[in-house]
Amino acid sequence: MEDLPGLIPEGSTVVLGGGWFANHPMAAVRELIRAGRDDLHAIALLGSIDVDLLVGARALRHLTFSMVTLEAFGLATNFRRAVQSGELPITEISALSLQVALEAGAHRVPFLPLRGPVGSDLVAMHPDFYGTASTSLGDADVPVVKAVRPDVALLHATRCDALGNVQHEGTYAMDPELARASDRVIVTCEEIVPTEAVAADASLTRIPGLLVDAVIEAPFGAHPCSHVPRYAQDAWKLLDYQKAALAGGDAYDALLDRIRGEDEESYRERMLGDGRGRVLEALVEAAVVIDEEAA
Amino acid sequence: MEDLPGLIPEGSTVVLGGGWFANHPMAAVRELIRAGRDDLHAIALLGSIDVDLLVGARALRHLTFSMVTLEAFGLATNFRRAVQSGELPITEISALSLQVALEAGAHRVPFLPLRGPVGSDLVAMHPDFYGTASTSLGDADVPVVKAVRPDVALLHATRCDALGNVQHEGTYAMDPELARASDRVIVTCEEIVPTEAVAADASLTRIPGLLVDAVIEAPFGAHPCSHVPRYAQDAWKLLDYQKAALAGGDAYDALLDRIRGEDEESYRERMLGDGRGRVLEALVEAAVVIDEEAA
Amino acid sequence: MTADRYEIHELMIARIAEEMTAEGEHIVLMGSFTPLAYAAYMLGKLTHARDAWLAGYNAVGIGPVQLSFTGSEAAAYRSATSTASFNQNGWIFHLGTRGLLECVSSAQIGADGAINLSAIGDYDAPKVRLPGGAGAPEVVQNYRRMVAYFTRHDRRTLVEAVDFATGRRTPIGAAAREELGLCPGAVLIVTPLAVLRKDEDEQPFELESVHPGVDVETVVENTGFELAVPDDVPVTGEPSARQVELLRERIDPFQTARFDFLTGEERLGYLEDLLAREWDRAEALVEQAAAR
Amino acid sequence: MTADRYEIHELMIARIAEEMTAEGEHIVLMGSFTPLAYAAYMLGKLTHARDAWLAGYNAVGIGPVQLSFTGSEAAAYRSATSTASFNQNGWIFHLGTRGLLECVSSAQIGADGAINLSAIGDYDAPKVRLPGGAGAPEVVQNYRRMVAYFTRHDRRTLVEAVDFATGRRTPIGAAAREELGLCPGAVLIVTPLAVLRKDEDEQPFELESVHPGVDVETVVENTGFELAVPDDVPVTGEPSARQVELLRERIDPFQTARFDFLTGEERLGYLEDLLAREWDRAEALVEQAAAR
Repeated sequence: MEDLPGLIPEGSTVVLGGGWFANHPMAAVRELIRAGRDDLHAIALLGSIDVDLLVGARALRHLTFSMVTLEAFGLATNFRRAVQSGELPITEISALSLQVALEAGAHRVPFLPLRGPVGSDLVAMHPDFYGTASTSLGDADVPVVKAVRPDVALLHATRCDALGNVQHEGTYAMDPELARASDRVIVTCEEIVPTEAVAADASLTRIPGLLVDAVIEAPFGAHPCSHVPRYAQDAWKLLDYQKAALAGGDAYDALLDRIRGEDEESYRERMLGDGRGRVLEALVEAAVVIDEEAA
Repeated sequence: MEDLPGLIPEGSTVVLGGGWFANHPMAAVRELIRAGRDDLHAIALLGSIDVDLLVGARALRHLTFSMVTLEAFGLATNFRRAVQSGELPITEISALSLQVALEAGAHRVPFLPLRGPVGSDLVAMHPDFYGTASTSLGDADVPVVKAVRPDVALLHATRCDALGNVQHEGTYAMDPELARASDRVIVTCEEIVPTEAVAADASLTRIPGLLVDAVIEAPFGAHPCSHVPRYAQDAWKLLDYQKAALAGGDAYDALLDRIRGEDEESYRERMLGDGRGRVLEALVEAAVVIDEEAA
Repeated sequence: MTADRYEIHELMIARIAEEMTAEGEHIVLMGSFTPLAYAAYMLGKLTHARDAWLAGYNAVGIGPVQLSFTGSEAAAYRSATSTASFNQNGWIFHLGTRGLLECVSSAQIGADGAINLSAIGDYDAPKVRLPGGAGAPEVVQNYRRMVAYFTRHDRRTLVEAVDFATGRRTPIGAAAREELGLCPGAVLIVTPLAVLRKDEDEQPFELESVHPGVDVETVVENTGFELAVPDDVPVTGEPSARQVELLRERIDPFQTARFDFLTGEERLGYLEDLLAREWDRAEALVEQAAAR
Repeated sequence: MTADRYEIHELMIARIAEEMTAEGEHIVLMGSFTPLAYAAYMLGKLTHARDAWLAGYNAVGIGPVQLSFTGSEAAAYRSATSTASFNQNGWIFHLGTRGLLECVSSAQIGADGAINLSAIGDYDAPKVRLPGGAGAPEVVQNYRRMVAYFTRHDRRTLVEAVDFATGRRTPIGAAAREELGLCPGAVLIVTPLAVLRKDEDEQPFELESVHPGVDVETVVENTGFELAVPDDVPVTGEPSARQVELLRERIDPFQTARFDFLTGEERLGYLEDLLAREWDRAEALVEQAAAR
């Protein structure tokens, strides 16, 4: 785990897996903060605490995103402050267009057409990203987006094997496309298993190993985000986070200092000791699908 | 099953699922022949006996394809004769380009760029399909292919539920993309199961039910092609087929008459009775993965 | 049978749920956090739109899930009949022609139906930097129905022109949309006071209905853009007793959909309360397991 | 240790297998029926390229599979570590930059490396309508290595110009390819007589090696295009005893790779024989199961 930051060259553009409060690569994010990084260009499709923490720790020199929010907990405090102050340069791109741009990168084509967000002010704002195409087939003015190829994809998964095969049981967002688009793919996972265990349910493999450069075991590696069906989001620790971010100053510095002063194992003890981890697992079990017949 | 041809409007463009000798929708093909169809434009990505039988029964008015072959059994006899005689108008498109064109149809975009077959004579032959694009982003002369949107996709699967969810355990070729590209999607399957059985392994669902218009139970519905892991290709019946096709005339007419004179249940009895079906199933089990350690 | 008592968010949910239909080839997706909209989707699925297709996260063909901060995601996967990556869902549903109903909740909406999820004030030096629109810019354009809902109806929210158009459905007129191969469908605004709708690009929003006890004047006064008011303004239908019961007992027992109606100060306390109940439920399960 | 006895197809397989490397980000796919090539892929995977990635059908990351008409597909899925649709594999492997080695077996190959899988004679009124190229037109262009193999080496197969270029790798020169973002790599021809290679667009194919016992003159005489012959032509390496043993006992016990060397008349009989052995193996399993 401590070797992870060394796999990400200085100044890299790093795309983060997961979405909303689901399955962001939080152990990797913490490790980047521990390494004191301040040089990264992050790409976040649907960012939350992953982005806010990187911004709060001043790890980013640029952010490309479609949304950053702490949802019920409020606006993403550090993100908001840093953009309002002009400290963090941003590129805001609508989510579907960003997805398609990353897919273009994955396909090794320079652009892809899509039924784009023609009414959005973002289009005119980014003429180097949102374009139009005409073809010898008679098409004119078809909306297209420019390919995006990140240097590094940082993802979290349920299990990997030594060959780099990556399985997610729950939310995988667009992690497969991020792996295809990026030059280097680093995956943390709840557990590393023998290849036979992967082959036993090959349809759960979201990313084939030949696209993956490093796999690192990181139990509860998405915490405080969710990794369904293993554990739910830790809404209580998210609330603590937001309170510290809103307080800012010493309170937030103390939060960062605690992360910097421990490793992932100590982090898990601090956050999930005393049976808290088991309750997060039980929350998955407690979730209710409404019986349509009975309702 | 007998209602299947009625779901395919006169003159439809019908794309066939599966590839090589794997998982073509053969029961559906036979049913079209029984209905005496002679009006179809077939699209075959990697065709074999599915196409040769439709051509032999004069069911097609046009064929778009990247390959039609009986592989070890030889050239596809009826296909070859019908093209050589000029009886069957064809459009030959390289496989990856045809795949991408169908994906463009699925994405509801007019074209897609790809690293195309620039050295192929097929490109100059079909300027209305293989084109080039330029964009406001600075791209010029990027190879693109025109979207293809078939009227009907005809697919075979392992199991479906009443909601139209489609699961394949083995070869699914590009059936998911065919379903997305086509206006109407008709799926035959080895068995229809309750929705709970589908939900129990949702990662095997290759096509979500909202894309599917009809599901029809057809055990051994890919025969004589394979439906792994249920049954292997019936190479013996494929050989019989090729002998009849090579003989032509009365021998091939007799083959067609037998198909026309029976329903699928009788077909299964004739082809798979006396335990032959069990041997085809055993062939899957008999397949050998070479032990790398021992070798 | 109309409910004897209901809260305003329940009326809004019931009105939005009317837009849920069971059109076979269309789907409704749970995307960014909009609990009131989720409640409407589930209500439709449990009542008049039983055949509707729902999706959330990477789970497709999900059942109606009980809303909770920590459980909705798990319930989605448990009930899913298939899964797909965001990109696949993006192409087929969001960017294709199969999206049925998209609800957005933005900071502002303009007379032209544009929504602002990006910034209050100057985009480059914003007074408030908002979260961004996620997929809303493409989705409001491509879905069959767009509903913008707001937990307050005032001239700061319903404005003549938004500070920044994160997304804008254009064109809005059905004929113009169909000519471009886009699904037809109006822009609907649902607020605690009324329902507004815009069917044509060149026509202003029209007052479709006012909620019980709200007078037309109040709506006009609190709307920052021109509003066409018919001679006879209908009253928005009230939720039925059954709808309210489903919402309170089945769909949203933790009352997540009330959340957006609270002020910033109230929110964290309400959230702590609500989360305490979710925690207790999970802890009880752990204790049960330990007891076995 | 060189094998005492081997058949010519075994030498060809061993030579093609040399092109198999274990480059981490590259993959070899089993596509249209080319059993000799499949045997080479498996031989590489079992010897010097143990880390190589293989795929077949929708199965990715497969183990080395025993070749048979009725079993290869099942073995591919049984050993797969993931699955993907043809389109996904198309984008990532075939049209991307991750394809390692593509073997084609066409009716003709030209002096420029073009292959004909479409028609002998006039395309619109062909003397022989061939199967078509499947994905070869894109694949010979985008893969790192292209090998065309033939079971006969004559002037009807190796021709000055093909009747129709179903596919053509262009450009061929490494520098020109890299400038276009294409993987560099020569065009290789492997026949029962020799190995030819073309590294530059403006240079003819060069005789890389002749097989043991074949003289250079025979190769030149039977080649329908100009061939550059170095002063000293090496002899193709012979397969080792271990390679031949692996091929005969593990990889291809049914001898499917010999198949293409038979004349049309011999084929169906050979096939019947071979299939009888596959049937017996399966029937024995059914009987065993019945006996249990």
